[in-house]
This record gives sequence, structure tokens and C-alpha cells, in this order.
Amino acid sequence: MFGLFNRPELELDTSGNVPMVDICELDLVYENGHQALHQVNLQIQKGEFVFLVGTTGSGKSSLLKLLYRELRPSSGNVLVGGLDLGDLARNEVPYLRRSVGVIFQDFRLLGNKTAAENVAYALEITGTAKRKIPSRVAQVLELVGLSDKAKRLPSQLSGGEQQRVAIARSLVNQPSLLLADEPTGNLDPDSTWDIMQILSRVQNAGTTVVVATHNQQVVDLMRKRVLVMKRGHLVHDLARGAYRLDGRGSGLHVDQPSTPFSAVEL
Amino acid sequence: MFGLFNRPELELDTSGNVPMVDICELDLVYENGHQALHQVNLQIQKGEFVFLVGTTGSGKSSLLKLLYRELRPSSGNVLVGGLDLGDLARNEVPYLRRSVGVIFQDFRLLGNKTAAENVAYALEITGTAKRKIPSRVAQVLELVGLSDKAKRLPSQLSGGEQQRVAIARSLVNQPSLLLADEPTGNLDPDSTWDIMQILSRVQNAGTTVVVATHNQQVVDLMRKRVLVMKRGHLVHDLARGAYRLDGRGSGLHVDQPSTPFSAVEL
Amino acid sequence: MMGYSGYFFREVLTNIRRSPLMSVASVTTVLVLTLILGYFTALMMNLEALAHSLLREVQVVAYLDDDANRVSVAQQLDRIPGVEEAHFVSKETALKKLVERMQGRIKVDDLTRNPLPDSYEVAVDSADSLELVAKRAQRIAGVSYVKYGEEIAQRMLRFNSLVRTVGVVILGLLFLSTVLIVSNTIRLTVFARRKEIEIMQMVGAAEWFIRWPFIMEGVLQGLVGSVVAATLVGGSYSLVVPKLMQTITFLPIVQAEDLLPMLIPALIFNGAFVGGLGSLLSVNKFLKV
Amino acid sequence: MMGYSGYFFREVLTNIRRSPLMSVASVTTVLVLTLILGYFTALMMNLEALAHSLLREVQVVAYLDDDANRVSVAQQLDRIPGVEEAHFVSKETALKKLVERMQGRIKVDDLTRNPLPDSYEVAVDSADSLELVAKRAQRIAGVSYVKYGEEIAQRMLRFNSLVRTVGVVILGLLFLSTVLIVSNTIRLTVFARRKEIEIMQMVGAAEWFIRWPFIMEGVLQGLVGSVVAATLVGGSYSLVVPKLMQTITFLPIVQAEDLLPMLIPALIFNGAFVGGLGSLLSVNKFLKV
Ligand SMILES: Nc1ncnc2c1ncn2[C@@H]1O[C@H](COP(=O)(O)OP(=O)(O)OP(=O)(O)O)[C@@H](O)[C@H]1O
Ligand SMILES: Nc1ncnc2c1ncn2[C@@H]1O[C@H](COP(=O)(O)OP(=O)(O)OP(=O)(O)O)[C@@H](O)[C@H]1O
Ligand SMILES: [Mg+2]
Ligand SMILES: [Mg+2]
Repeated sequence: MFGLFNRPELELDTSGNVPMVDICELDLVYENGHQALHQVNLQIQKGEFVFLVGTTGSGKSSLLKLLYRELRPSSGNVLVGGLDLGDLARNEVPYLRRSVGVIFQDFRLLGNKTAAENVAYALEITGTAKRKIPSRVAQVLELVGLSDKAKRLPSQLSGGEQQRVAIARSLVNQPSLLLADEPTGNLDPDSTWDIMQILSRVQNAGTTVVVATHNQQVVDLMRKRVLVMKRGHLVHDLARGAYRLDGRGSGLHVDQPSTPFSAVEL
Repeated sequence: MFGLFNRPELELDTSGNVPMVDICELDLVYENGHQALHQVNLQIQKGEFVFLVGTTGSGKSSLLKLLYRELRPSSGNVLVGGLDLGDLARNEVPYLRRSVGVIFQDFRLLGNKTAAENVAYALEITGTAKRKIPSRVAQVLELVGLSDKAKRLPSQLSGGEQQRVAIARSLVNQPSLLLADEPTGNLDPDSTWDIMQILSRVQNAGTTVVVATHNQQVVDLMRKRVLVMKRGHLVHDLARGAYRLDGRGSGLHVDQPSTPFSAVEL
Repeated sequence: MMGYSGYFFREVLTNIRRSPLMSVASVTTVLVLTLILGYFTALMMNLEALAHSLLREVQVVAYLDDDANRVSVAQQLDRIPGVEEAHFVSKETALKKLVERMQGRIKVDDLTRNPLPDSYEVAVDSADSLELVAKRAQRIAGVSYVKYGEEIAQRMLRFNSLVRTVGVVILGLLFLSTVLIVSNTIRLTVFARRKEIEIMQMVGAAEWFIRWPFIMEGVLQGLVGSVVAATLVGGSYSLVVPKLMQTITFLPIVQAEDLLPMLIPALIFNGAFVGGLGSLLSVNKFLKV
Repeated sequence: MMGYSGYFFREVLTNIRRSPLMSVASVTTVLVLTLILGYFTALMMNLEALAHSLLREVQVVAYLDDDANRVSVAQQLDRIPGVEEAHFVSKETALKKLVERMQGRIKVDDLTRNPLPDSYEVAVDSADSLELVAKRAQRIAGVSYVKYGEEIAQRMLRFNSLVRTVGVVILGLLFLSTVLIVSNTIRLTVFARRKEIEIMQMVGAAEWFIRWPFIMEGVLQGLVGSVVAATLVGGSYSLVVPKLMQTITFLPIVQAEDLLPMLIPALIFNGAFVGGLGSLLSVNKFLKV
């Protein structure tokens, strides 16, 4: 009846026998013809912690979107936990997404639900027993330091607080793969560091973590594997790497403004 | 007739005889009873460049929102260019906002307009002659490095690219006061630096610039006036200051996780 | 899914509470359209009753020769298929009726002799039988002349079928309009929440899990709207009909108790159905992976 | 503001192109409701014509004494206010008509003498004059008896006013329903764009600058919907009426050329007005500073 109830069971292979992420000759071309990813090859093993860096528009978010099947590859293969996402049936996608926690660059909180309800929603969809939900939600909100704002709607939270709700939601299901897209862009350094510690802890518990970020300090201090993207190409893959964008080296350039101002009257 | 045409003229005093921003014994209490700002007193002179820092939820965005009259003070006064915003009539607010450029933390682009149209809109509302608009828009998009993506809808841009559209829009009207809320949270360090150079240039042209940010490196390198907020209080006002949050000093603490993990099973 | 129904129901209530505008819009739309549908159905039923009552007045009259055998004619009339009853009207009764009807325009004293014949008024089972019955009656010995008001009968028949056809067509179109407009309205409310649906899909909610609260909300909105409308229709009908019956005695009016026990449940069911279906179709539009 | 109208118009078109769903929903809603309104108005006009034509058949008949002075009676009748024309019917004509009407039920040979009196059929200018004319005619010397079919006249009068009242009430309610549903629909489309309005206000757009494109869009949607609906109503009416006139000769039917030149512009204007007003009211709801 309208497929209202079908419920395929689907499990990722988290044994460690297959890579958690296995990307092979991946191309991604958007509808308007823009090619966002070129021939990306990449393997990430179970339990790894990986930073994904690159200039704005280099394709980091696009790559992550492919891993939770918001996008489909134009060519090549994307395997997560042994599942080929190109083959995934439409009604199987939700089950993939329950094993993959995502922290979105733009938060994507449900505007008519409170912080706690947003986190609880991710549990409700999995059929978690009703009585277990409140304590689990409280725990995770405590972890991100938002216990006192559990009953606020997103519109009543500051940018950084919304970001922490999004982080809490991505963690609550204890995902096998955690994808974080600029998870600390709206956080102060102390909060940033707290969140990074949490992600480390999550990794230690066996979760594979992929973090796209522009935060040089974080990448430099954490010394994890670093993937560098440039215009849709994966140009570097560094074990225990530091933040560097190809060519210009790392960090800020006080004395070299790179855009000619003279053209503009301001 | 329904007030369809009324058009009060309203000008900020940008002579420099009055402070650009003059805040006096300001309290802000949100509807749910949360007091976001406590007794803030602050003066910013014409042409200054000010950083606003503080932990997440310390009240930075709230303070900026008061300056473009998204919020009204619960008590105390907010004067911008000599105008008391508490007294501002409803139909005068648009004219205030044309003199005040804002870069929003969540971008706030019109989803059904292209990047160029989003920037153009800010000109159209001021009655700028039609033929002047395209060249002015092209100039500003060039300035933020987005010329090649002028025809894209926001949904077809990366996070950082959307942020740059928002920056372009805030600049296009040559505002007297520029408010930027975390303008580089989604930008890589090079782009961040480019944007900061642009803001500096804007300041040199006489615009007053207020930037709320968590980016320690930027604050530390630029050596501008720094306002530090803590739980709704303005706790420090440093000329040519560096990034420091009260108490814990500056920056990241590798060895001191501040949240107890043991309470949470992950 | 049963285990979730409590959860879904709470979802729906929370959602209505937090963005009441959309619910108000859907409910009002269902309400107004159900009102129109309800009143129109009531009007149709009455027109149908009117047409039917007019039909019943059509009958075959067989005038007899002066020397006819009444009993034999009656027997033969009874044997014609389609005849329900043959009622004898003597020439005396006929004259009395005529004089009555002419109210003083005929002076009975002037008549030396009753100019009218005896007759049988023959009731038939349906308008279709009229012509056949008339033909067969004409052939009976002792019947001088048969009249069945071809013209009036034709008119009545045409009027009847016209009312029925037009009524069914309009009712059908009104129903379609209701479905269309309600699902349009609901589609807009769902459209306003498309981001929400997108986010729900992003965090891994199955389609049925997303769909059910919307469907329940649609059904609920449809129910509320149509219950109010049905109450209004029912209330006003039972209020107005008795008054109308007093003033307009010449038109047959369908009694409230004959109409409402059918109409009210039908309207309510219709509202709930259209609301639910509208939601289902709309949500499906935005459920893309 | 005139200088902006081109800009606003482009805005509207771009917006419709980029999110067609909302326009489709508004247009369909206006279309369907205008159809209902249009067909119902046509129906009402015809019922009104029917009621009117029935009224015209009501007249006063004055029966004369055998020895009455025809000419004097005629002069006196003409002098009564409300009388339009008095038409003489001789007893012979009356009998012929009666025999004709009775189609063989009366045998003329049986009559030794005509039992009917002479009479005047008096046409009156309005139904309201009936009773007065009848009373005054009764007083004229030579008039034996006046009849004006009180009962039929009463029925017709009641039927007429019933049709008119019910019609006006229904039409009014339908109109209100249209306004309500269309503005509901438009409110939802505006609601779906509330973020947009918020952003426009944030960057400093004046209220009228935000409002006008919405109003123009509402007017445009209303226009498109109602033009299509009016075309459908007009087309189908001019198509169906000639056919109907052939089959149902006994009912007066309003000619297409008498109805449509009024109805079509009214429907179109109504659509545009309701669309624009709906938008204006809706946008205002979301324009808060
Ligand atoms: N609409 C609201 N209703 C109630 N409380 C609110 C509302 N908006 C913000 N707050 C609260 O006010 C405080 C200050 O919020 P604000 O957005 O100003 O912080 P911020 O300094 O900009 O933080 P961030 O760096 O995370 O953007 C926060 O604790 C927040 O939860
Ligand atoms: N829907 C889309 N249609 C067309 N092009 C798109 C679309 N989404 C993104 N792009 C383009 O693809 C490129 C990669 O975008 P992506 O969002 O992956 O960048 P990113 O590395 O995440 O950048 P940022 O650091 O700014 O978030 C960008 O140039 C962007 O303009
Ligand atoms: Mg990105
Ligand atoms: Mg903020």
C-alpha cells in the first residue's frame, strides 16, 4: 500500500575487513555542467580520523555529500562499509544514513523542534524505545555543553549553539562513520577544542571520523591524516599531516594582499 | 493608500561629530526571559575597525542585531550616526539599513535569486539607476573573487562562496557602518585574509567596521581595537588588542580537555 | 507502525501548535468547500424530489363511451403491463370538479345535461410506460378517447432528466474542485515545510516515518473542517426546512431526517479523505532521494 | 513607483519561473472558484428569468353580467392604476378555448346554451398591483365576479422572492468563500516565502518595495485563473444554450449575448481583485519590523 511500511534491513560491514570508505575513480558533475570532483581515489579504514582541507569551493562538501548519498557519483564508485552507494535503492538510503552521522555546514536543524527534540528525532526514526530517549538526549546535550538550552528552538540559539545541537544530533546514534563539514566554523577556540576532543573520543570508540575544515590550528595541533583538495582533485594525502594548501604554503599572509583593490572604488 | 508609497528620507550623521555607534546602559532580554546583554556601554567613532570576540553565546550577534534594529533594546539607548534606534518609526527602518551593511552569520541570501541578483537587489531597493547596476555588481563580485559564479543560485554554491556573496552584498551600497558576523567562518585562511584586506580597505575609505569573530589568528595579526564579551557583559575594551577570552588566556589548550568525558558512553 | 501512532499524533499536535497558520488555512478551505458541497447536495436532493413529485402527476385518462361496460374496461385496463391502478371517475364527479375548478365561470343551472363522459384515471408505474399504456387502452372496446398529456409528460420527463444530469455533473465538478483546491492548499503547506522534509531524510528517517504525521495532519485538518461544515449544514437545514414547509406549501421539500443521516457522514468522510489524500500526494512530491 | 513597475514585473516573472508550484496552486484555485461562481451566476440568472416569466402569466379576469355594458366596463378598467391592458374575451371564444383545452371531454352538441360569461383579461404592471386592481374591478357596475388566481399569484410571488433571496444569499456566500479561499492560498504562498521577505527587510527594502511585486503577482495569478475560467464559462454557455433552447422549450433561457457581456468582465475583475487583495493582506502579515 503505497510502500508506506516497507522496511528493508541494511547493515554496513564494520568488521574492518573492508575499508570504511572506498572511493574509486570518482567524478562528480553538477547539473549545470560544473565538474566538482575529478578522478578521486581514496580509502579510509575503520577507526581512522581524517581531515579534509582545501580552499573554498575545492569540493570538500561535495565529497562528503557523496558519502551519505545526498549526491550520486557521475562516474566511478563510492563504497561505504562495503555498500556500493550507486546501487542503493531509494528505500535503503534512510538506513545508510542512520549508520552515518553528519554534521552539516549549515546545521540543518528542524526549525519547529527544540534542541532536545532535534536530537531526539534522530533516535525516534530508528525505533529506539521511548523511555530510553530522554536520558540519551540529555547525555549528548551535556557532552556538547548545551544542557541548559535543551528546550530552546533553533531560532533562540546563537550560531555556535546551533552548531553544537547539530553535533549532538550526529553523535546520538553512535554512527559507524561520522562526517563533519566545518563543525567548528561558528565556535570559539575553546569550544572548538572541546568539540575536537569529543571527536577524538568518538574515534577511539571505533568510529571513523572525517572532518572537513578550514581551521588551520586544529589541523596542525591534532596531527591526523590530512587530505588536501584543490579544484576537485585530491592533491595530497598526508599521514599525521599539517594544514597546507598547495602552492602558497600554510596560513595567513599579512603583507601580500592577493586581490587588486585598485579596480574598485570604495 | 495603505502606506504603499510613503518614503521618509533619513540620513545618518556621518560627519564624525557624533560617535558612529553610541550604546548606553543597554540591557537586552529575549522573550523567553533570557538576558543576553547586561548594562553594555560602548562608543565607536567614525572610521574605526573593531573586533568583537567572546565565547559562543556571549551576545555578539545580539549586540550587532541591535545596531541594525533587528532587535530593540529592553532598556538603555542605542544610537547609530546620531539616530536613536529606539525611537525609529517602522517605515524608517529600511533607510537605516541601507546605511548599515550587514554580513550575517547564516548568510541570508535570497534562495531564488542568483549571486549577482542577490547583490543587485541591495542596489535596486535604493533606486539606483538601472544601467549602473550591472557594472557595480560585477565590480563587487570581482572584489570577493566570485566573478565566474555570478549566475549561480545560492544552492549551487559552496559554503564559502555563499559567504562571499553575502560579503559582496553588504559592500555594494558603500555603507557608513559595516557589521560583519563571523564573516570568515566558512573560508579557508587565504580567502579569510583576502576578505580582511577588503574590510581594511573599506575602513580606510571612511567606513566604520565591526567584526564579530572567533578567528584568533585574524584578530592577533590585525591588531585592531578588540571588544571582549562574556555572558552578555562587555568585559574588555582593548586598543590594538589580541584575541583573548577572559580567564583562560588565548587560543587552544591541547592538554586540558575541559569537558568530563567519563560521564558519557561512546 | 501502530507502535508509532502515539508518537505521530504528538508530532501532529506539536506541529499545529507551533505553526497554526497553515492548519487554519487548510481547515478553513476544507470547511468552506464542504459547506458549498453540502448545501448544493441538499439543493439537488430537493430539486430531485420536486421533479419526482411532478412526474407522479402524469397519468393516463381513458374516457368511456356512454354505453361502455365499466367492469370489463377496468379488467382490461388492469391487464395492461405498467398499469398500477385504474380509478373510476363518474361523469357527475367530473362535472363537479370542473365547476369547482372554474370557480363561477360556468353556471351549472345553464346545463340541461352533463356534457362530460365517464372516465378512468390510470396510474402507471413509470413515465416510460405512459405511451404504451395509452396505446393499449385505446384499443379496449368501450374506450372512446385516451389522453395522457403527452406534452406535459414530455416536459416533466425532460425536466426530470435535465435536473438529474445537471445535478450529477455539477456535484461531480464540485467534488473534483474540492479535491483539487484542498490538495492544492495542503501541497502549499507541505511546500512551506519542504526544508523540514529534506532534513528528516538527511538524518535517515524512512519515507513512511516522514509521511505518516503529514497524512494524519491532513486527515485531522480535513476532519475538523468538515465536521464544522457538516454541523453548519445540518443545523441550518433542520432549522430552515420546517419554516420553509410552512410558507412554500406548493413545493415538496426533503425532510431533514431523510437527508441528514446520509449527508452528514458523507461530508465528514469526504473531508477526512480529501485531507489525507491531499497530504499523501503532496508529501510524495517532496520525498525525493 | 511607476519607474519601478518594469522592474517589479520582471521580478514577478522570474519568481514564477523559478517556483512555478506556488503560481500553479494559486491560479488553479482562482480558476476553479471562478468557474463555480460563473456557472452559479448563470444558473441564478436563469432561475430569475423563469420566476419572472411565470409572474407574467398572472392576470386579473373580470367576468361580466349578461347585460353589462362592455365599453363602459373597459373604460373603467383602464382607469384603474396598475392596469396595462384589458383584453375582451367573448363567451363564445371562452367556450371554444374551454372545449379545446378539454380535448373531447366536453361534447359541444350536448350544450343547449353557452354556460360561460363574457370576460376581460386584465394585464397588470406588477404582481403587487394584482390585489388592488382586482378589488377596484369588482366595484365596477356590470362586473359579476373577479378572479385573479390568488393562489397561483401567491405561489409565484413566493417562488420569485424565494429564488431571489436564496440566490443572492448563495451568491454572496460563494463570493465570500472565493475571497477566503483565494486569500488563504495566497497567504500560504507568501508564508512559504516568509524567509525571503525577512531577508528583503534586512537589507533595507522599504515595505512598498517588497509589497508591490507580491501584489502584482497576486493580480496576475488572479487574472490568469479568472480569464481561463471566464472563457470556459462563456464558451460552454454559448455552446449549450442554443441546444438547450431546442429541447426545453417550456423554460425561458437567458441568451448568451444577454448574460456574457456582463458576466465575463465581472468574473475577470473579481479574480484580479481577489488575487491582489489576498496578496496585499498576506504580505502585510509578514511585514513586521
Ligand atoms: N531569540 C532568542 N531567544 C532567547 N534567547 C536567545 C535568542 N537568541 C539568542 N539567544 C541567547 O542569547 C545568547 C546570546 O546569543 P548570541 O547569538 O548573541 O551569541 P553570539 O555571541 O553571537 O554566539 P555565537 O558565537 O555562537 O554566534 C545565547 O545564549 C543565546 O542562547
Ligand atoms: N548544486 C550545485 N550546482 C553546481 N555547482 C555546485 C553545486 N554545489 C556546489 N557547486 C560547486 O562545486 C564546487 C565545490 O563545492 P563544495 O561545496 O564541494 O566546496 P567546498 O570545498 O565545500 O567549499 P567551502 O569550503 O566553501 O564549503 C564549488 O565551486 C561550487 O560552486
Ligand atoms: Mg563546503
Ligand atoms: Mg552569533
